[in-house]
Parts: sequence; structure tokens; C-alpha cells
Amino acid sequence: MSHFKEFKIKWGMVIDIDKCTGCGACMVGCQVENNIAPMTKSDPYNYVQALTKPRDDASNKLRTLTWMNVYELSNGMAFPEHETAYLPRPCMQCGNPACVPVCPVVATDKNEEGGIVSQIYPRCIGCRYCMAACPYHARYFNWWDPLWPEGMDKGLSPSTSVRPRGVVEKCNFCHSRYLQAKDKARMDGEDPMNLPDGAYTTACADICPTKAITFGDLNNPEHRVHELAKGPHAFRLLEKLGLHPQVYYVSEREWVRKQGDNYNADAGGHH
Amino acid sequence: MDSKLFPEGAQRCSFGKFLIWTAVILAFFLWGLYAAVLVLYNGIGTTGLDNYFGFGAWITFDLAVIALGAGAFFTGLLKYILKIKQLEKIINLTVVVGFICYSGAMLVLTLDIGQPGRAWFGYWHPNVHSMLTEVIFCITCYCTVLIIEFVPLVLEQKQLNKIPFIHALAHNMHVNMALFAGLGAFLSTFHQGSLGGMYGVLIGRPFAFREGFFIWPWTFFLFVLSAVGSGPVFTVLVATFMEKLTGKKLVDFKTKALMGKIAGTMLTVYMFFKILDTWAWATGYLPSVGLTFDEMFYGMVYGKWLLYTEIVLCGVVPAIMLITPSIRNRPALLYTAAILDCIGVSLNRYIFTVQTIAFPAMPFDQWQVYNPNWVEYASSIMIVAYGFLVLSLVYRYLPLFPQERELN
Amino acid sequence: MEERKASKRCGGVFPFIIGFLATCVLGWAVIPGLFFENEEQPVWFSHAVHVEGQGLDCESCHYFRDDGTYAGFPTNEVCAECHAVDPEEAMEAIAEEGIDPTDYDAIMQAELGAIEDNLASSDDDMLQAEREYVVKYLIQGKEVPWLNYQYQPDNVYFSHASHMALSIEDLAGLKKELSDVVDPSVFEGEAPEQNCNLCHLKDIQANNVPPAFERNILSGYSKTTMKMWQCERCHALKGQPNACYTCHK
Amino acid sequence: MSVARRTFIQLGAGATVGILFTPTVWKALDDVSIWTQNWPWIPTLKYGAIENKPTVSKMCESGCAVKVRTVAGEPFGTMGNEDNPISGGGICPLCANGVQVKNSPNRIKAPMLNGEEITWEKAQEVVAEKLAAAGSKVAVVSGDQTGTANEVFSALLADKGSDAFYVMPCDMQAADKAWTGLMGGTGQIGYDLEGADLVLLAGADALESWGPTVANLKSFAANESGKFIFAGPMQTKTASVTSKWVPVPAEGMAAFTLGIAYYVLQAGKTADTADFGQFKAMVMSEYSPAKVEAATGVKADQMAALAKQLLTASNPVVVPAGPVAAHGAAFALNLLLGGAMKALPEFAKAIPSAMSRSEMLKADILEGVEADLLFVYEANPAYALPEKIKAGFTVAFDMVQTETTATANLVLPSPHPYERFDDLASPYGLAAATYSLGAPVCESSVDASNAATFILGLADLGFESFEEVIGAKTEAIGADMDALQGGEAYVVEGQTPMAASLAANVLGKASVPVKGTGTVGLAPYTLLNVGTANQATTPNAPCTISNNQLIGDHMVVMMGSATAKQLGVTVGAKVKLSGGKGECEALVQIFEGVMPGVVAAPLGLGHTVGDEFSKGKGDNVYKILTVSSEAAAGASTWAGSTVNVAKI
Repeated sequence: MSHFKEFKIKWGMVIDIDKCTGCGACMVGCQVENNIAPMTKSDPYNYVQALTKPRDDASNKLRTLTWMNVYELSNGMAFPEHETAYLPRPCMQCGNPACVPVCPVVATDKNEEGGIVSQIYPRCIGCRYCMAACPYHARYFNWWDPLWPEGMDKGLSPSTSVRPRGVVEKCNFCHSRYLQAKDKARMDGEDPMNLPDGAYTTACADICPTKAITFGDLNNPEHRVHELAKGPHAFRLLEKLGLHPQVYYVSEREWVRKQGDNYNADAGGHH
Repeated sequence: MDSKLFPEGAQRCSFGKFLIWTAVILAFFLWGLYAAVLVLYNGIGTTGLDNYFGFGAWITFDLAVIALGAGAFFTGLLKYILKIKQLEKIINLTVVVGFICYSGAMLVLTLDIGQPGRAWFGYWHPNVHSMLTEVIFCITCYCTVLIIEFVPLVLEQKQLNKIPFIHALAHNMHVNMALFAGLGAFLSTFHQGSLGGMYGVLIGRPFAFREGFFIWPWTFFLFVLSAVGSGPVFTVLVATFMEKLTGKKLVDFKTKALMGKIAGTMLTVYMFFKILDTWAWATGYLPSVGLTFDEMFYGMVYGKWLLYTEIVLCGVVPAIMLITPSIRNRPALLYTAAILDCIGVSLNRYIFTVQTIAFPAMPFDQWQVYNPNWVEYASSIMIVAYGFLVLSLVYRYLPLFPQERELN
Repeated sequence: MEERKASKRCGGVFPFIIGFLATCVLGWAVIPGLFFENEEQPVWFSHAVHVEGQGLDCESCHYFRDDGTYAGFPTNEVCAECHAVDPEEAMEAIAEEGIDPTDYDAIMQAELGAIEDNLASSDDDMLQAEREYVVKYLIQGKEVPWLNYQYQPDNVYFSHASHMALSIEDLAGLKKELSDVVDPSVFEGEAPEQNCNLCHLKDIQANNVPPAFERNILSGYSKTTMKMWQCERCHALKGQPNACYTCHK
Repeated sequence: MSVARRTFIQLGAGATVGILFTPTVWKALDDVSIWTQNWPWIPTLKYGAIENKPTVSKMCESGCAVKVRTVAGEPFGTMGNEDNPISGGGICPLCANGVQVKNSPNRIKAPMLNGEEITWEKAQEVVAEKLAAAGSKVAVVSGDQTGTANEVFSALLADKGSDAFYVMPCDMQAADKAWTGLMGGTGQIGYDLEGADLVLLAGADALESWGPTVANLKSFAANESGKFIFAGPMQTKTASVTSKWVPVPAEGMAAFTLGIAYYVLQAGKTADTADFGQFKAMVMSEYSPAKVEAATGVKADQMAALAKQLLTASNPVVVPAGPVAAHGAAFALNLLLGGAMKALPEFAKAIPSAMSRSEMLKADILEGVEADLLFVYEANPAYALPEKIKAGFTVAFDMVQTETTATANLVLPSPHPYERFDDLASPYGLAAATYSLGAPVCESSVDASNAATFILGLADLGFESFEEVIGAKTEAIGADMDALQGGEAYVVEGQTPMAASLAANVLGKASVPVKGTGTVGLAPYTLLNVGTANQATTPNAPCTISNNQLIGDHMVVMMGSATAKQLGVTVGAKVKLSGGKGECEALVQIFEGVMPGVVAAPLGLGHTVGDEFSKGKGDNVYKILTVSSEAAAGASTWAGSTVNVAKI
């Protein structure tokens, strides 16, 4: 039932873990671009809230809406051999997504040129089956209605509609930037289906101070990601599960690459 | 005062006593209702669910009751299609229990989805690839079938039945019941399976993923078998529980034993395949994705003991007990086996729902532990209370047990 | 006995038909209307006056920005190019008169030079409309909350740029297929070079008094808001993708 | 009657069937589902022209050069500014949240005198009065390290005959004390992280919080061939990407640096200063690897190896942090190596009577401040320097409520950086003198006024508004206003540093590790997303703060398993840290990247005033830092702080 669809354009990321310091700028940039409300514990407008538990604050990492999430990796050694690394995790936009075929109402689909897995909030009924399906935990649920502190909702980004509670959402490679890039190309009389490198890039890639995140069309030789993804130290998360992520990682540290997949049983992967 | 409504020649407790009994149940029901209102008003954030555990107590509860409710379609199948006469002594009860389980499950589902107002999208914009779509369709359709099967029982109510038209109607429905039983059997088999399929197809979840036959992963068939292997004895347990409460004999033991035998046989078949499946998964699939059997378990909460309890203590053991006549025919042992059986299947549903998503697929990720909060418990208890309520009314006013008179 | 006959006579069908017809009529003729309430535009804007009268062309107010986005409704900045009232001057004048700057009527009554001298309209009604715009919005630095007959919610991303190449002439061939997507009358007569009529009010440039905005009382959408299936129909006919993200955000 | 009933039923049935043959029911169903997609309480979006307006953001200590993204004129996001060398397209997590802070309900809405809202005119009167009364007993505490606003404040002091200008403790200050103070050098020290082929970060958490962080990160990324090494008590985020981490206790950093200098001198390197011989003798005798190893625990061969790498490198640089001695030692080493350390010329002043930057950095706030009238400019001493400041009357300028504004007599709201004119002159650490300017990108949402403009109204300094001062500044440095407003920076290359001396005798004494008496060493660390001394965490940042810093409302401290065993604590244990004059509560986390005998605690948590994102979250580590005076260097430092850890 997992039907593999190939696209002429394949938007993807190559994330250089050796350049990521886990500063968190990408996560903040993402939340701002995509109108993710700050996590507030109390809801001044909802009196019934008092009868049950308060909303969650940001330190409850199982209730956040972090489309882009930075994981801390450890090589598990004791002092002084200990090493750490940081791994930013957007949605993998899998070539063979686990989340798409399970959605009962076609609220998520991988059917558009570019291979970005869509997520349509007005269609989603909030069954959370897709979250159970995604091994990367890239999908998030709106446990509460979005709530901006007084006055903060006047500075909303025009690029993403605000989601009500009860629907699932996830990283979409800042998709409306893609739409905008195509419109720009149309205005300039260029081919919207053959955007130059950098014409369309995501908020996280934009903001990253070390430019650890490179974004582009994996199929287009003119785009840097095309080569980077083929590099000797490039790898993807959980390749053995066969989801074919469109997000690649690069690290010269072997222990880091080893943590990209499970190698504990004999039958090895391809590293 | 309401004795005129009682089934023909049946003794029932005084109205006052009955009121007190229902009051107690209602208390529980209202508590759950309160929780449900909180969920609908504030959102699902009020539960113990989170981004790692999108599925939890509710889904487990749904799957468990649906499995246990399977007594209805399977017994129906045997009685109406395979014409096993003896089963008519308990068929009414299986229908009622089935109805309660399914309607209850659907109530919980409306709480469980984040946008209840869009529940009908399942029909309007169905995704044919999704096992859940199949579930949505089959469960709702089968629930209607159960209602149709339930109606004649209501029509046979002493006073109603005096009206000639209704009498005729009830009779006609009985005649055609085989059709519905068949339809129900078909629908039910499918969604029992789809429920299993839901987990089997999760390519991203090594704990649950299974190869399979055509579009159906093995879990599809395992869930069907486990359902029919436990449903019938659950009905037996319900009947027995009612006997204990009312102090009357309602179903003769011969029928119960027969139900035990039926369930036992199916359970044995199930266990055979379940063990085979587990073995293949542990030694074949897991290594192929670089994982080991041991990695699938974590501490006490998600320890191996769960799996062993499910398969051995609550699987193999009751299976043997139920297929061995000498054991099966001893009431105490039959009931013990039945209880183990039901625990086993519920445990199975829990493990597939929760442990599947508790296992961190990404090596740098951690196991998370899920514990439901009172909201989830309360709303589930509401459904149980609802079940008690329906059953009490049915027992008091409808001819639920054809044998009741002769046995007392 | 009596009863039986009674029911036999009319066979139980008569009242049934009555009821059936009654609700049919209601359901088609009356109820649909109840779903909508009419709203007037915040100020009277006459396209006729601006287009025919002042000889403006569409692009002077509705144009593409360099980044490919489309400036639908003009901002005060654009309007002020002609309606050259200096907000600061006006506000000072208001302050001098000692009028509360939010008391619009008072300001309009006062007929302040700072405002009046820069009004262009000829006849009184128009003058009043222009004055209203200047006082309520321009000098207040507030944009006019125009009501969009083609309103789409935030979750829809509509690209004018990708539709600008559509020509009514070419689409005329699909007239039949598009009958319930596009108002058929659009295809009649000489096709204008601009394709706005396809979705927007027909020949709005000649309109003098804009029609009322019909708001759906449940969804808040405009009566003329295009539904998803309509977008999909045309996309399908034109061989365009109907992927979710083609139009959603 | 029965007829009526039956007729009625039939009528009803007919009606029901009838309605189903009309659009009514289906339309209603459809509209309801559309309603669930547009709940009235879910905010809707604003549309219009999208612009990226360049300006500067001063929420992080060094400041970021940003472009503010606006839709129909309303700011909604912040992005980097490729055209500006201090950004290169990137920004820090704090400034990334600039717009949200601008719109925060925590903004100060209007001037407040002892909690009473007053007009700006009244505020002017009050301060003028106090100023007249205070005479020369006026002081200024500035949280701004790079702004020309400091010139205005210092000019006011000069006008009043006071030199009590204080900055919040920072590495720029320690560096200046060491460079211009001890070694008689000129200019501001900078480090060419992009050009260097070997960078030894001697305590400088350069890729997380030290110096011009974003510029550092940019240089690190651009410097493909260069090798970065981090030395410090814990494996900071910087250490997670450097090729090596050398565990060195903070108080031992100076000795460690001289230990390396030992080998460098041995290799025959010299520096052209009067006291070179003296310096060499000092190092050779008192900082022999053996001695250093004994004092700091850093293996001699480790220092040897590092020295070797530094010597073989063609353009190495050592980047210090912490006490003055550590800076002095590093500068000396850099002079010996003659690598990528630079001396930046200072930009000309806009106000002649103002202090030079070096003069502004002289006064030591850690020794305490006393004044009749105190101006606090966008600094939060009440939080970061408990009990250090005493003033008869405090005037606090800030955009949001802080511990300082809560205790100040007069609180004056500053415009948010996006709402005002401001500038960034050579953030400390850059390899070139860099001047960036910010003009307002939107109107102020509160009744705020630029602090410097307010000050200009108090004394005749030759300017009416801060905008004029900025104009004069650009003129003075010879930059092009339009280019600056367009987001470009005005850059003057740094020169080779020249020192009069290596401060041999001072360094000799000051570099000896001094440690507190607590059971374990304390390694305080700064993460920008957690906040700085002056800026608390921002609305969206808490999602990025890991459970290694904060769990619920509890601060988390990290230590190696060995230390945990020594203290008899386990993961999740609740402990009380006591040191300095205060105590902190925290939960224990095991992190093998912390030196044995050291506990790492995050600075910037535990605010008692502020919005829901910072208030009451964790505990304030500044309370437990011990100030020890570097007698020889005539300065004070937090390095060498220790704490006692008790389970609770």
C-alpha cells in the first residue's frame, strides 16, 4: 500500500551536523514564520480551564509545536572522551511517507511537484494516526487553541494560516515561500518549475548563523544540495525502514553517523 | 409498580431497589460525562496524551471492547448461518453486549478526535488506502446492523408485543435475521481485521510493523482470530455476572460450556499463529532493520513480562483450559479461563497501541512512558456505566433470556 | 370505522404531498436566502467615476508588485496620490478647531480648508463620499476595510500571477464545462483583454454603486466566494495540478 | 382525532422528505464544517506588501544586524542581513524573536514615577530637579556595549563633573583593562576567526554566547581549513563543533595560557616589548608545565601539544575570556605568536565631551556603585548584580519590565530597537572596526521615547535629539548615511596590535589560580536562548531551552557522574547550591562533558519580574557567584566561584 511517487523536482535539505551548535535560532525562526503561538500556561479567556489542568509550558517537550526540533546527541562515553553533537530535525518529507497512507480523510498527501508532504488543517479531523505512524516525531498536535499574549497576535506572519486546536501540523519546508518564489519567477518571465538555487529557501536555512542547513532541489545539478547529498559523509535517518527521507545529514564524525540508524542486529544497513 | 412491563412470568426486584441501583450507575456516568465535557470544551490537552502518545487509553479501550464485543457477530454467525440451535439461548445477550460495546466505542471515538465537528469527513473525503477509513465505515455500518438486531428484542417487550402490527414486525425481522447476521459477520470480520491492520501497516514503527498477505498485514488476521477467540466467553462472563447479581439462573451451563468450546478452539488457532508471528518478527524482521528483540522492551513499564503474560498466562493457558472438556466443564475453571482470555486480548490491544509508539525508533531518542489521567479513565468508566445501565433496563423489561422461566 | 374510511379516502397520500410541496417551496425559494445577510461597503466607491470620469486604468490601483504578489485593494498611499489631503495638516486643523479627531461627523460638518480644498468631486453625493473617505480613513491613517466579494480564508493561497495569462477568449471553448464555475454571460460578446470577469464582478470598471456584500451567517464567507470544487473543476479542465498545496497554506 | 393525528404524521413525513429534496440541509451541513475551519477566536492574518527593512537589534549583548520583515507595514518577523559582516544572513535566537518582544504585554507603556503613570514633561521636571540636587554624585549603568547612546550619557556625567560610568561586567571590559591598562596597548582587541588557521578558544564560548556570536559562527562556518580548539571547564555548545575540547578550570585559564607560552618561549619566540626578558624569566620559573599541571590539573603534554600546534600554525590566535589575567596572558601569547589578533581603531566621537570606550570601561561595577542619582540604561543590575548598586534616586530606561525597573524610582519606556534610531559600533571581538546603524522600521506601540534624547533634554550637549547625534557620528567617522540606513556596515580593518609591555610582574602574580572554599567548582554558562544578564528569554525561545537547563519551573545543573558520586546525588535529585551571598535550588542532570569536581549552571534563569516565559522559571545563578578581587590586576572577577551542594 506504500506507493512510491517520483517527482521531477525534489526539494530537500542537507544539514551539516558538524556546523550546528544547537543555538536554537532555526527553531525560533520557524515558529515565527509559521505562526506557532508561544506556549502559555494559563488561558485568561477560558474559565473552564480552571476546572482541569493548566495548559502546558514550553519545558514539557512532549507537548511543544516544534516543527523544527534540535536533538542533542551524545557519544555515550565518560569524561574526558565524551562528545556531543546537535541534530536539527525538520519534517523528512519522506519519498515513501509512513504518515500519508494512514490518514483516513486525505488531510495529508504527497502529490505535488517538489515532493513536499502536504498537511491541510481544515481537512484534518485530529485522529493522530499519522503521528503514531511517523518514527521521526515530526508531526505535532494542537493540544490547545493557539494563544498569543495580549497584543502579540498583531504581528502574525502572512505565510501560514493559524491552526485551531485539535488538528495535526508539521514542517512543510515553508511551503508558501515556494508559492511566492514561483510567482516571482512568473513576474520576471522565468520558468517557475526551474527555480535557481536559493530562489526558494526555508526560514530555518535562512536564519542559521553557520549556514549548517542547505536547502534546494535534490534533482537539480545546479543546486548545491544535489552534490552535498551524495557526499561521502552524507546519511539519512532510519534509512533501513525504507521511508526515503528528502532530508540528508552530513557529519565527519563516525559516531554521529552511526546514530542515524539502528545497527545493533547483524543484518547491516549500507554504512 | 412497573411489574406489568416485566417479561412474561419473570420476577424482578422492587422498583425502589432498581432506582437505587440505577442511581449508583448514573453517579459514575455523570462523573465521566463531566470529564467528557471538559475534553470537548478545552480540547484534548486535558488528557494525559502527548506528541509521543497520540494514541492511549481511549484507543486501547475502544479496541478492547470491540474485540470483546465480537461475541455478537461470531455467535450470530454460528447460530443463524451454521444453525447451531443451542446458541439461541444466549444470542440475545450477545447482541445486547455487542451493541453496548460498539456504540460505546463510537462515543469514545468522538471524544478522541480533535475535531468532532468534522467526524463525517471520514465518509465525505475517504482515503481508500487507510485502514482507519475501513474501520470508520465498518464500525458505523455494523453498529447499525446491531441496532437492527436489537430492535426485535425491544419489540418483544410484553406490552409492545400486544400490538398486532409490532408483533408481526418483530416476527418478520426474526425471520430475516440470518441476513443481518451474515452482513454483520462480514462487516465485523473486516473491521476487527482493519483494527489490527492499523498497526501492522506502520512501516515507521518496528514494534508493530508486519509483512502480510496482499494488502493485509498479519496483524489483520491475528486481530480477527483473537476477537472471536475471546468475544464469546466475554458474553458468558457477562451472563454469569448477571446471574450472580440477580441470584437467578439465566443461561444453562451447557450453553456456556459450548461458548467456551467455541472460543477455546478459535483461541488455540490464534495462539498458534500469534506465537509463529512473534517468532518471525523477532528473528526475521527486527534484525533486517538493525534491531534486536531485547530492544523492544524497556524497564518494568514496557518489560518482556507484558508479552509473556499476554501469550502464555493469558493465551496458551486459557486456550488449553478451554479446549480440554474436563476442565471446561467445571464452572469455576471455565470462568477462570474466560477471565484470563479476556485479559489476554485486552493486554494485546494495549501493547499494540501503547508500546508500539513508546519505542524510540531514532537511536538518539528516548523511551517515553505514558500514563493516562483521570479524564481518560472517567470518560471510559462513563461508557462502562452506560453499558450497565442499558443491560439493567434490558434485563428488567425485555425477554433477554429465553430460558429464564424454565431454569427458575 | 369512520377513521378507517377517512384515511382510505385520501389514502394518506394527500397530506404527504402537501407537506412535501410546502417544504420544497420553502427549501428552494425562502430558506437559502436566510443563510445570507447583506453588508454595504464602508464607503461608496464608484468605479465609473474613477475609470470613465478620471480615466484611470485598472493597473493604477490594482497591480502586481515586483515580488509577484498582487496588490488587490489600493492602500491609502495609492489613493492619496490623487486625494492629496495631508493628514498632518488636516489633524492640526482639527486640533485647532478643538474637535475630537475621532468625531467624524463634527469634522465633516466643520468643512475644514485643509480637507475641503483638496477634494476633487463635482456633485454633492460624490463629494460627501470622498469627504467621508478622507475623514474616516485617509487622515486617520486607517486603511479602508473593503469587503471582498471573492473573499478566501487564510488557509487558501491564491496566486493572481499564475492566473494572469488566462484569456477569456481561449476559455470560451470550455463555456459548457465551466457553466457552474464561471458566469456564462462572461463569454458573451467581445472578450475584453483582461480576464478579471472570470472570477470578479462582471464589468466592475463600469460599476457606479457597488452591490451589497452577501455574508454567509454561518461561515462568514461571501456568497460569491468560490468553492474548492470550482477551483478544482477548472484546474482539471486546464490540466493544472489539484494537489493540496497548490492552493492551501 | 385519530384522523388528525395520522394526517399530521403524514404531513410531517412529507415535509421531511420534501426538505431533503432542497439544498437546505446539505448547505447547512457544509457551512457548519466551514465554521469549524474558521473559529471566530482564532486570529486571522494581515495581508499587503511584504518588505525586509534593515536595522539593528540589540537584544543580545553584541547586537545583531537584522532585516525586519513587515507586511503592510506591520513587523512580523526578523531575518539576518547578508550585506552586513556582523550578520552575513544569520541572527541569534534572541533577536530572531524581536518582533514578539516588541509586541509583548510586558512592554513598559508609559513613564512611571514610583508606580504612578506620569507624562514625559513631568518626568523631565523630576529628573532635572534630582540632577540639580545631586551635583557630581551622578552615576550611569549602561547595558549597551556598542551604542552611541553611551556617549550621550557619559557626556552628561562629564557635564556634571562625574566619571561614574559603569558597564555591566563583560569580557570587553576585562580585555580593555588588560590591553590598555596593563600592557599599555592602544585600540580594541579583535580576533580574526575567519582568517586564522588555528583558533584556541581559551574559555571563550565564542560559538554560543561570547563576543559577536553570530559573526563568530559565520567566521567558523567560512573558515573551512582552520582548526578550532575549545578550552574550558565544560563541553559547551561551542565544544560540540570544535575539533577538540581541553578541560581547563576557569580560574586556571591564565596559568594554562602561560603554561603554553612556556613552550612557545622555549621555541625562541619573542615579543618586541621593554619587559620581554622579565616576562620570559617569570614564565620559565613560575609557569613551568609541571607547576601549571600541579595548579590546574591540565597535563603538561597537553599544553606541549597545543603549543606545538600554535607554533606550526601560520596564523594562530588565542581567544581569552573571564578574568583580566586570563586576557593578559592570552594577549602576551598572541604577541609572541604574532598571529590573527588585531587592534581595532576606535571610531571618532560624536560628542567631544563624551568618554572614549576605553574610559567607559574603566570603572569596576563589581566593587559596587553608590550615587545620589543613578541612570540605568537598558541594563538589569538588580538581577545580575544583586546588592551591588545603591542610589538615592534611580532612573531606569528599558522597554520591558525587569527587576531593575521594578525597584527604580522613575521608569522611562525605551522604544524597541525596531522603533528607534540606534547604532552598533565595533562589537567586541570583531577583527575589524565595524559601524552599523538602525533606523525605525515602525511606529512605537507604546508612549516611549529614546533615552538619549531624554538625556539631551537635561543638559546642553549641543544636540536636540539622538537622531542628530547619530547623524553627527556618521559624519565624524566619515560613513555614508544612506548606505548605513540601507543595511551596509562601515568597516575599517584592524591593525597589528602593539603593546608597551607584557605586564610581566602583574601577570606573574595575577595568573595564580584562586579558588573559593566550596566543595565543588561552579561553571556558570550562558546560552543566548536562555537569556543574557540584561535580556530575559523571549516568547518563542523557551521551546528551544532543553531539559538540561530547565524542567518545569526548576533549574537544572549538570555534572559528570564522578562528581555526582562524590556529592552523593543522582539524576533528578533536588539540590541546594550555596555560594557567594546566596543560594539556588536546582535539579541534578548527569552530563559527562563537565570536568570532575565542577557543577555547570545556566545563567539567565530565575527572573522575579517579567513575562510568563521568564518569571519564576528556574533560579538566578548570579546570586551564588563569588566576586574575588584580582588584587594584582586591580580588578575583580567571578572566576573561581565555588559552591556547596546539599540535597533537599
